[in-house]
Amino acid sequence: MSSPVEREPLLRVEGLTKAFGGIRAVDELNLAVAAGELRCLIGPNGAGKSTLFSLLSGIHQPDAGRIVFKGEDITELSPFRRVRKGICLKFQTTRIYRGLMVGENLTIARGKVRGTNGRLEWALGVLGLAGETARPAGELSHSHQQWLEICLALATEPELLLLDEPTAGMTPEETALTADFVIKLSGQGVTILVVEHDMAFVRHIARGVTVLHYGRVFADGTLEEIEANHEVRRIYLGEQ
Amino acid sequence: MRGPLGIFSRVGGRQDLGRGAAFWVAFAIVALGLVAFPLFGSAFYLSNLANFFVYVPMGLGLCLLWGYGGILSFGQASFFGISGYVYGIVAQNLSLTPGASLLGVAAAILATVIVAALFGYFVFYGQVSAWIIPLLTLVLSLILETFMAQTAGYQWRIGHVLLGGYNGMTGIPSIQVGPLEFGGASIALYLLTVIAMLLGYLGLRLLVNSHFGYVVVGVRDDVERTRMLGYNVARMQVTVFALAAGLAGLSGVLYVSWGNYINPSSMGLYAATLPVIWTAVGGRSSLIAVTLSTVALKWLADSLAVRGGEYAFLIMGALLLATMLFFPAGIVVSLNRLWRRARRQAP
Amino acid sequence: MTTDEKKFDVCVPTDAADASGTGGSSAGLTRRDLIKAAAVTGAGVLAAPALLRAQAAGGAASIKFGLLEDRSGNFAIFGLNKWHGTQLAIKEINDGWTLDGGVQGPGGPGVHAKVAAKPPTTNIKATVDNGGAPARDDTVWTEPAEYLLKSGDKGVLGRQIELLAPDPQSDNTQFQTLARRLILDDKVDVIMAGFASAEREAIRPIMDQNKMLYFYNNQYEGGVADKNTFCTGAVPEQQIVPVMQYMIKNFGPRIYTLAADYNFGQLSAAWTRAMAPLLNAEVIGEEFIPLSVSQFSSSIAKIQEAKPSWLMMYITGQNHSNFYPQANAAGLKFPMGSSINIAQGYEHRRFAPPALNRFHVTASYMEEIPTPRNKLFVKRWRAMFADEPYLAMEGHSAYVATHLYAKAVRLAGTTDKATVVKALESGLGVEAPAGWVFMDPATHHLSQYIRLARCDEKHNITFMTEWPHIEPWWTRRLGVNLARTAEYKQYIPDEDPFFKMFQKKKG
Amino acid sequence: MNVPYIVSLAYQYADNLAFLLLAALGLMIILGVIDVINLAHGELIMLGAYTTTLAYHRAHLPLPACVLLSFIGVGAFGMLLERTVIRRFYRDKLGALVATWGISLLLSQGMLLFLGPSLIAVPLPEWTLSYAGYSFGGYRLLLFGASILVVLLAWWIFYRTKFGVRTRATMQNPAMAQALGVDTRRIYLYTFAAGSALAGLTGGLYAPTTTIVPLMGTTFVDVAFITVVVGGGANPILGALTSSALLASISAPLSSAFGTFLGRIGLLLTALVIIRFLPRGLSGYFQDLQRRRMAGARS
Repeated sequence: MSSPVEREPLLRVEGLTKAFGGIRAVDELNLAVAAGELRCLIGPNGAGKSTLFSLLSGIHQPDAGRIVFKGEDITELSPFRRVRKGICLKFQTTRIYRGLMVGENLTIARGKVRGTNGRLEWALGVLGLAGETARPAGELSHSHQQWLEICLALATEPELLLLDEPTAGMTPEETALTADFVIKLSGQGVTILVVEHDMAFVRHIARGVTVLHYGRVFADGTLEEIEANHEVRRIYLGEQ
Repeated sequence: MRGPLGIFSRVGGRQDLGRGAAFWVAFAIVALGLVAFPLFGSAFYLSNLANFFVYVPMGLGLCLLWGYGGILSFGQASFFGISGYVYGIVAQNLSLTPGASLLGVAAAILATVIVAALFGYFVFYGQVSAWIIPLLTLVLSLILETFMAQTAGYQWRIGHVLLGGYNGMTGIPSIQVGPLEFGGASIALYLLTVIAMLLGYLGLRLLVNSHFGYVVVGVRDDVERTRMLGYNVARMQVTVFALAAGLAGLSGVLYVSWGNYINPSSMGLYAATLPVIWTAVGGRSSLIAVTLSTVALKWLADSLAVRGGEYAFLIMGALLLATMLFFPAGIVVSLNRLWRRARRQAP
Repeated sequence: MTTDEKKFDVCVPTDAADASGTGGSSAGLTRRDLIKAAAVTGAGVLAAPALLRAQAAGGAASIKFGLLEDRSGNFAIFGLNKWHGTQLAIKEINDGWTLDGGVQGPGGPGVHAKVAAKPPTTNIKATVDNGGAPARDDTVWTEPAEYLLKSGDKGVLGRQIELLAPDPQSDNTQFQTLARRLILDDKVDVIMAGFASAEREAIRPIMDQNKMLYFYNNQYEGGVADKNTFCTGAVPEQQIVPVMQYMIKNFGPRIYTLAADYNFGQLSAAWTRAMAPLLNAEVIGEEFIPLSVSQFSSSIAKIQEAKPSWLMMYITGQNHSNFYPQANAAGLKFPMGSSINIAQGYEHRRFAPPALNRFHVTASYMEEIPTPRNKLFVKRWRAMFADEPYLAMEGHSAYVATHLYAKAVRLAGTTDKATVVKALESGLGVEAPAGWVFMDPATHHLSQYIRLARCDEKHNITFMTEWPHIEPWWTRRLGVNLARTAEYKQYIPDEDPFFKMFQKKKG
Repeated sequence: MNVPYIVSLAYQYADNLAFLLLAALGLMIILGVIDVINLAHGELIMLGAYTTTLAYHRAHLPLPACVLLSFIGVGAFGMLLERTVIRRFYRDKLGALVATWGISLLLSQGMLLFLGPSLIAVPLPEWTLSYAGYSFGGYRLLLFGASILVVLLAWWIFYRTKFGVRTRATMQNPAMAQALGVDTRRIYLYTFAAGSALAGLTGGLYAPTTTIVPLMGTTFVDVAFITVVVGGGANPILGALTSSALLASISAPLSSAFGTFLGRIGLLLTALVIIRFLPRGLSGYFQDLQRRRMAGARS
């Protein structure tokens, strides 16, 4: 019985469907993500990327389909239980506790986990937040707020990290720094799904890419394959 | 490890006004003054002050719930009333048993917490929007007041204690520990209310500066974010709701020990809004501000009653509206901010 | 036995102006100021006690008179009236006037009572059957128009009465706080307080803890047996039995009770249920209405279905009075009897006719009582409080209680509470504007002069029948004798085995 | 069960429905559009009743003119409130709740000081209809008619006028509506005025049936709150209509069979149950249902 378990991907999504106001934002979507993968999700506006994330993290309940994580069906699980299972989300619009200090933000995020979290310390150092613990989070620069939110997510020690537009509003330098950080994080064994519009970021990461269109997986492959795909260029890249 | 992620869980932590030596010296002086007051205060002033202090735990509970937890509730008076009635039923039925009144206190607060947890379960696990909770807690007050008001007559009795309907429950014994009776105008009750107030304040201050307290604040600031950090937000809210109710229950027990009487109007519409006024006017984000405003506003209502009572409600309403318009954070909190700004600019 | 008043000459003032004029120029000024102050609501509140206090400061140490009546909040409409009644009585006492009356001894009214009728308590059924002879616009005996006598005393025992009247705002906790303030801080000699029974019950423990002399001046559900408490309002045996007897005789035996769902309504309904079989009648329907309800279409439909001979009304409060216009508009034309409405809340003045057509109430006082002495009383009241909308039953009770207290202090020769209680228990009576009343030593309740008023379609009041002397017999029947045995409780009908027989509840 | 009894029950149902609908509609429109709970709504109803009563007795106007005056007068007062107070609390619903509670205390106690504890009521028009031993108040049937008329009017404004389109756009997405040139502040101002005017109308219409006292507002708002909680703010008109229809169908037979007290308790318990299973109220539920149906139809 051991081999099928090993072949089981970390995350498997089957026939996932969710409609909002008459529009099927996610439409019978199938997806599998292997442990340790770093994958970018791209697609035009309204392709269902953020909805997929909200379904994976449990903010919304799907109308149909199921979500399997580490071999366990988590479709009915409430959001906080999914976090405890190891799925954590960084929201599209930055959501940190602006009124609290950076350190206090982290205190909340660390939960009942006591003792050192080496990865978090490392991340804080890399992202330039280590010296900022006594500053109100709302006073940080926009990109630092984005990074703080990633750190909050990391504090929960996730196995699968969902990053929704982590570089929105960043300068090219900051985008590059974020991309490097994400690659290093992936190198430490965290499975990461990134929704991103910024193709510079996607190229920098240069890993597997999944294209969503009208709530379905439209194409799947390496960056080169996707960029070579005519249909994708038409619906998505062509727009730029 | 405390280095850069320093844990802020100390009483003097950031989640309240009043940090630094000057505050704590002043706090100690006031506390000592209150404890020493029976040496020179008259029985009437003791009774009167005790009456003001009785309500402080209830106010602090709402401060925790609304100011720190972001949940506005008009239900504090309901829990105050439930506790008072349960205490009355237990303590009066067992009046011949030694220690009956302590059993009554325990039963009262326990009952309050259980009812609050049940109500909280329905409301918070349903994940209703924030505005529904104040309305539903108002409805809860109305249910309880309407129900208790029609319990006149013999068929409404528990053991040999009559619920008493609209006229209320009479003959409730004061809390008694050995020979010490915590009656209306006694030094013992006065000191008990002072201790309840001080311990309530310090305990909650410790709580809001603990990890739990920060998560409560996190829930207030961003429910979704906190849930996404792996917290069972609904359970957290029920806990805070029940804790606030327990504090209101403590006030309820002290109140019946003070007045030996309770009736349905102590859970009615007006009673339900008083804690909201205290909390809003003082400053809901600060425990010390709410403590001060609860005592000050009880005192104000009392003085207004003595001279020209017609204006009492009017002044309360005007105060509430003016606070919401000009000091939305509360008067004490706003004054503190002004003072700090002035001090920063002075040198 | 010595009487306290009779040694003074009887001097009859011709009107209120003369009465205060004899008090000297300062008193006249005071009254004008009071009227002025009362006209501006609020200013009256602040100024009136201050003026009374200033006036009192001249003489010996004043008698401190604590009054807690609701001047704001839910019960303001009644509390203001009672506050005014007390103020008027205190002014009269301080100006040297008193009501006729004196000690009648523990056996009840004697020569001074001018009452021939037997107390209707020896045999309820016989009493009820005989009833009183209907007397239109008339009284049983003739009385002089003037009811005030010179007391020969400015104030009481040479001391002015100082009124301390903070406003408890219809709030029970305020009642408790202020009662403690009056007792412990102001050290008052007497407290008169409370409209709702809940307010009375809130402060009665405090009165008992401090052995404070307490007057409750309100019609209520009855049953209080408390050594320190004196009740001057009418109780069920004085109102419910007479009105039922009249209604059954004139309209028939099928009774439908509509009552407020709280102590007063439930206990009064229990009285009606228990008394109906004795009067050869039957309660065919009963409904209890929560105090917060103000829309009555379902109640009206149920009454129409039941087709009673008449309605027994124990609804109360501002929400409930909406019933009358609604029922009238729905074409409900049944006669109604009550012990409370119109005499207490003057619904006949507040609602446009004919909402209260065919309404009957037994009252210890109403502004419309057509006797010359009452007309004089109303005139004096309005001279002091020109804007008073109506002189209701409870305002009169407060007025009588204040005079009764002054008489008791004069008799006791001191304001010491235990002695004053003894004086009150000696069988003291006064001749009030409404008629003779007598403080029953055993129960600490007043015997009452009860009139049955009828409201017609133009909302004019006619007095159909009167019972000049009805004793508070119920708690005495249960063995209460406060003059002998001190008690501190309130009895409810369920504790009376007689009532237990009729204890079926609402269905 | 005979026919007259059913007719009587239907009459009571209509009466209950009208009361709930008129008490709650204004409150719900304000909640739906501005996202603010006006705890002073009961006091606005009180102001309406006072306006009608004073106009009737002092200015000797005919009753319909008095009611119209209440509608306009309280609407104007609502505008004033919006300009001075409500405007500051658009994004702070709890703050608005507390501030409007302050207003409600000011209004009721101010009225007590200003005009005393009670006014003489307007005489209730004596139109009586009789049927098989029951008699029905004609004025109450008129109230029912008025409530239906008000709902139809509100519906027409909401769905058939330019103002309604803009209002609905503002409800859905204020920022977007603003970007499209809708003056959302003006929409909020007019909506609050309209909600207040409805309160004034309710007060005016019920003035002949109630005691005119400063604290009368509370007898309207307790049921209004329940209606609002059950109805939800997603679609005020549908919410008010369905919620009062449901609640009247619970309170009318319960009151008729077991008395008014159980009728009231039934209302309160219904609210608790509804809220547990439909947190966004009936109108939120219908909205979801509609969306799901549209989604189903499209695929």
